[in-house]
Amino acid sequence: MDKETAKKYLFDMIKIRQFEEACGRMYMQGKIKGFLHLYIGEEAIAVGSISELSKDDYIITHYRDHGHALARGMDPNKAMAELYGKVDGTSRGKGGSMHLFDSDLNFMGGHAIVGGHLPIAVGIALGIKKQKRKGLVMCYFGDGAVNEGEFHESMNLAALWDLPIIFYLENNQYGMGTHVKRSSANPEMLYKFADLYGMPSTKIDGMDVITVRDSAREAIEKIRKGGGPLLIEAMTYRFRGHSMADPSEYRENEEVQQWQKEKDPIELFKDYCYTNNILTEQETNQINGEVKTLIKECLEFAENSPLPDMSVAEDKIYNTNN
Amino acid sequence: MDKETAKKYLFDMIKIRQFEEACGRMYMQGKIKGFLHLYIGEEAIAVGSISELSKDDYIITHYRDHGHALARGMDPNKAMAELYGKVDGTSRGKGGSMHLFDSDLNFMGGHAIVGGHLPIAVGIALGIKKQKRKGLVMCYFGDGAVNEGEFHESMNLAALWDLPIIFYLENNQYGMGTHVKRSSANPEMLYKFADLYGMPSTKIDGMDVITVRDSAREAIEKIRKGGGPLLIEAMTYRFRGHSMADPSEYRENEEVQQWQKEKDPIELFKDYCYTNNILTEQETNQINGEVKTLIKECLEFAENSPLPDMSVAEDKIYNTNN
Amino acid sequence: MAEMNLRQALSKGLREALDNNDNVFLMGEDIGLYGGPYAVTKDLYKDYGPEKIIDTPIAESGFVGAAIGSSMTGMKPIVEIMTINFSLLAIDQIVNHAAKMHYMSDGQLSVPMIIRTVTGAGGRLAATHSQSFEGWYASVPGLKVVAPSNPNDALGLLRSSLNDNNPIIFVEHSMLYGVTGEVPEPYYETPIGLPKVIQEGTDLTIIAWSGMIPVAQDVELKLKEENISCELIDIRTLNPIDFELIFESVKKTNKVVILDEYWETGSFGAYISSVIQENCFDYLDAPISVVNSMNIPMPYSAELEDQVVPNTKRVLEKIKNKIGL
Amino acid sequence: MAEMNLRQALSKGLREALDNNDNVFLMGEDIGLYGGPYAVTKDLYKDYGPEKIIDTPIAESGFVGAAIGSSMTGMKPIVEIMTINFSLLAIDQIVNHAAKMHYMSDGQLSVPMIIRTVTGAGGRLAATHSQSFEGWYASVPGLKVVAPSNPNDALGLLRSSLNDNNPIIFVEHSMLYGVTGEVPEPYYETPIGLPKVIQEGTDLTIIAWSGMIPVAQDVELKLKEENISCELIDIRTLNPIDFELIFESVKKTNKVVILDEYWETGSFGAYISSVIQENCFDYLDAPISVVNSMNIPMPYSAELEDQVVPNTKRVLEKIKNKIGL
Ligand SMILES: Cc1ncc(C[n+]2csc(CCOP(=O)(O)OP(=O)(O)O)c2C)c(N)n1
Ligand SMILES: Cc1ncc(C[n+]2csc(CCOP(=O)(O)OP(=O)(O)O)c2C)c(N)n1
Ligand SMILES: [Mg+2]
Ligand SMILES: [Mg+2]
Repeated sequence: MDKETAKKYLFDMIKIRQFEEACGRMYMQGKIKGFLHLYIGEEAIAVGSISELSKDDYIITHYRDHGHALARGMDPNKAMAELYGKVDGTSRGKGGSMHLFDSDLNFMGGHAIVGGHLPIAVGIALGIKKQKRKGLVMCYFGDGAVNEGEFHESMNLAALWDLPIIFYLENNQYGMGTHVKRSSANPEMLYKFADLYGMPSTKIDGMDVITVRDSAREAIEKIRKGGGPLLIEAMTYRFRGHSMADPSEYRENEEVQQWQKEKDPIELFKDYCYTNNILTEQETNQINGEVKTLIKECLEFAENSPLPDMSVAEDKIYNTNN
Repeated sequence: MDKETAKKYLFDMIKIRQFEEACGRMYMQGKIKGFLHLYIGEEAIAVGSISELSKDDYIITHYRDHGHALARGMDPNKAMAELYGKVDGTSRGKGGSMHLFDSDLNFMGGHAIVGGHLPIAVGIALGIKKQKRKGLVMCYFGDGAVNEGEFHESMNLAALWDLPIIFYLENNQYGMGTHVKRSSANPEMLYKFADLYGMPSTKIDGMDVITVRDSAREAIEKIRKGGGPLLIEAMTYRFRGHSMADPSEYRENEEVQQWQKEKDPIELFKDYCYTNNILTEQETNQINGEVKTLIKECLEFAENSPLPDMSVAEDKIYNTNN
Repeated sequence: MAEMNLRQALSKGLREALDNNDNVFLMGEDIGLYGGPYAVTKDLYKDYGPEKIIDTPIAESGFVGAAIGSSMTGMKPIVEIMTINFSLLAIDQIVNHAAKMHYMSDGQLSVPMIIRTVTGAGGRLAATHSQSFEGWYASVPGLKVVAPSNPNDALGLLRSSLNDNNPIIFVEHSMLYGVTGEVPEPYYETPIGLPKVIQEGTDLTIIAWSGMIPVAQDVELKLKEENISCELIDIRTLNPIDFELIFESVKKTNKVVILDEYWETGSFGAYISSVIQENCFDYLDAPISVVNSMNIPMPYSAELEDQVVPNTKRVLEKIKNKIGL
Repeated sequence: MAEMNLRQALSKGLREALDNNDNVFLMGEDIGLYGGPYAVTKDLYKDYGPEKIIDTPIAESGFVGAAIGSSMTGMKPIVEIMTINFSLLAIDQIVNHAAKMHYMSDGQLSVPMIIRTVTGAGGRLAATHSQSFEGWYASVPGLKVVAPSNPNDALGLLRSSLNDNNPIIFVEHSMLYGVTGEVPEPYYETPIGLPKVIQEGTDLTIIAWSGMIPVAQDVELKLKEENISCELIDIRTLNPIDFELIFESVKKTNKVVILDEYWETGSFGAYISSVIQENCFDYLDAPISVVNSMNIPMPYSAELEDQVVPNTKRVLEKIKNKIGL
């Protein structure tokens, strides 16, 4: 990996991490409200896979969406303002943390109904195919979502219609407090579900950004060459609670600590860069500092943005351009 | 196979066939209304599999339910009266063809929402298990229902909870006018879906009542010995339209005729009985005659039964026994 | 002018849409090769092919969601849910996704699509297949709901729906497909949101839509024999509704009966009653009556079904006893 | 008497149910090991074990259907749907199966079960997570819907629901879990269907339920300051409703305002208005007003959410301007 790419990857992962840490703090201060689901620990997936997408590709994801949004290039100022419920937010404060959108980036939203965005992802891919456009759909969802009927319906439709879509399963092993072993009859090989639809699939280490990138690249190439849908299962772990309200009694502290110690995607990637003489500690520290400034700025931006008024609330219920 | 059993099988299959043929005629005369889905051609499945069940076992099925109801022993008089919308019907004319029930037989209904009874079947099995009762659930559904999300949710729950249930897939190759190849990404081996839930499954010739019986027996024994859920896919064909309103333009007449000629489950079984000297033609003719009388009687019974009045319509909306 | 039935009017509209807009496609269970469960899409598969007329698996949530997604990329899907009863399997997609996408993205995304579906009773299909959920959809901000009762409106509203960039629930009543009427040759549209006075009168305002229009018309005829003059309003679309036109009528007749095929408890008709009451309070000479299906899951038996749904007899009784006409 | 909050009252009721009836079990997403998303089922998993407290996969249709099936064999499941927003994924099971099983089988089968779920806004959870669909369920024959606003009713209605052999939608409002109140020590039940006058008055009847009760109480206090005496009715259950008690109040006060957190269009509150109007027409001195959430998908921003839902200010304005008090 060349220096520039390494810097970019590290920058993006740290950006997500620090953005999320700031969110957590601001939630405690009451600046951010509602449900807040942090992506901390899972950064390698968003960064490694989204870095391989082109402008024409679409992204759609669940409520744990900050990481994907930032990796895609969403303006952190606007994202943070949205979380503050302010008028400079991506949806002028109407969407909030679970519903970030940026149509300029083909970022088709965070979606808060578990599994609900899977059929929509299939539809986006159908739209691409029908309009003979370039591009594909990258659809992120969790291990918990696999148990919803819509997972099955979506897989079948995508395969039947041979659509350009990657089902990207972020298996962090828990759906809220329920371990995948307690929710799925097939916990060790969720990716195998793809077999029955004649869909290729693979299971990877989602904590290693290079593995993530490589598997994404391979999958994307397959589709660009005219291949149909496929599924990637990336094993990962969320270092924080499900949301800020998590009572944390469903897993052992030691388990969390072990993952944090041994598998932190940022630390793993730093080690990789040091070992392979791609980056120096000084360089990584510098990146850290740059991100810090960025996050500070975005908090200020959000803080200073005005609150929306009722004219905003009443706007865009319907599309009035006919 | 002994003579008595053979007679019983043949009698039941012919009973279903003639009952259905009578339904078809009465529908044309306007005696039966609404949606009427005939089971003609698929009789071997209901008869071969239900004959293996015991009193404690439960049956639940879809709207194409006459065959299962009669094979289970539902009184044809009451069934026909129900189809006539009369007060001596199984639900006093409130359920109709798609919704036959007989709780004395643990016959838990025909259900008219495709896939909708699968979660309920799982729940019945859960009820059996929780109450440590004997018995299992036999749940019939079509190839079209496999594409509903509830199929996936139900399979997962049944496997996760290790429940005594047989998912009985009647693959007649069409969901209304849509061939399974046009609706499923995995048309040749729907039974393989079971694999992903760690569930045993098998695919059989559903036109041969002996094969049906044998596979049912094996499956039932497995569960009686403490085994968990499993799936049987029986290949079959409906000789009539999807319902009485079927325009019949989605499949070739030759296809229908070929199945009728080569795979009629009643003719196949007769041949078997003749070849193996189990029954004589005279005996099968006699059975035919007995059934004829039975069906004539049940039409008379239905005809003579009074219409329900509004006190019936207003009754049993709520269970008032608290 | 051409005489045609409602089914033909819809078919004409669908063909126009397919002919005039490359982004239009149809999707649904058995709409293609089979010919459509109610034959509205008959022959379209033959004429437009499987790319434009997509037969879907039985997976309501899946294919409705797929239609939503495709509309977000610029397509204009017309998706058929065989009946409104089965729409409950897709209602999360409709209510939580289609209705909210434009708003939650603050206008960045739009969902220009039509969901055609069949509402109502009358077919002897029993409890699970005889329901009228259009009022639920009409109450959800972000959705529009239209429910024509005749060929002219059906075509005009279908055209307006095609030109609208919002998710539209297009409700058809299975008992109305055979209703015939004149349809003008020159292109026209019927505006979404505008109720129509289909019969002028002075003594009583009857408000209805979709499958209740024939009942309303029958009631109007019966009352005319008694020299009672009814003004009959077909609201045609449930959301939006321009209530001013209704208020005008009420201020003239001072008496109102509303027909709604939904159950009595919590009906959309009751909502219309409440809006009229709140806005025309001083003009009302008698209580507004709402006639609904009885609070009963629909029984199969024809004799019972005919009594459970609002019928002429029951409406007339209510008008006599409650309104006192 | 013991002072407790609504969450504790529910927890007490659930424990009683588990202790007293071997056929009772609980089922839902994260109700067990996690402790319940709103902590109502906290510690139950520890105390009753995984056979009685079943953590389900995220598969609303599947596990609600499973609860229905088990109830048909004699079990008494209490199933939790995390919020009423997600109930849309199970609504086919609830409306087309649970509600109709007893009827379609003509009483051969019954579905004695409770579906607990959380309704309403207030949590800054935005459009998909802030809805109030209890009125939909209340309108479906075969279902009963209860929606307590205080600990006493919560426990009493839970007990009645346990003794009822029908499918019951038990609606809890997330903003009310902390509401405290007295709960009598001796066993009591609160009858399903009986509205309760929680404040007597003479000038205006305020009707509300669930999350709207605190707003109604606030309005009552504000109006008292102006010497306007309000009669406050908590209907407590949406189906059935004994309307006689409401009519009595209306005949006394001659003025009515109804608070309903659902959107304005097609609300259940509008239905209540229409029933009162039809039955108390001659007693009304002013139009019945219904105050709802605005017809807007709920915005995330706290400042906006607080204005979209019915609040004291908006209710008072309506009372002044429409009712003229
Ligand atoms: C249909 C639906 N059911 C339940 C919820 C509540 N809920 C939100 S997130 C979540 C867990 C999802 O787990 P998973 O898919 O593994 O994603 P993760 O949070 O682990 O990233 C649940 C149950 C919901 N939002 N939507
Ligand atoms: C949820 C739902 N969608 C659609 C329908 C309409 N419908 C009734 S039967 C049927 C086909 C089902 O096919 P299959 O499961 O293969 O059973 P078969 O009729 O072949 O026995 C359809 C689409 C329905 N009843 N319910
Ligand atoms: Mg997870
Ligand atoms: Mg089939």
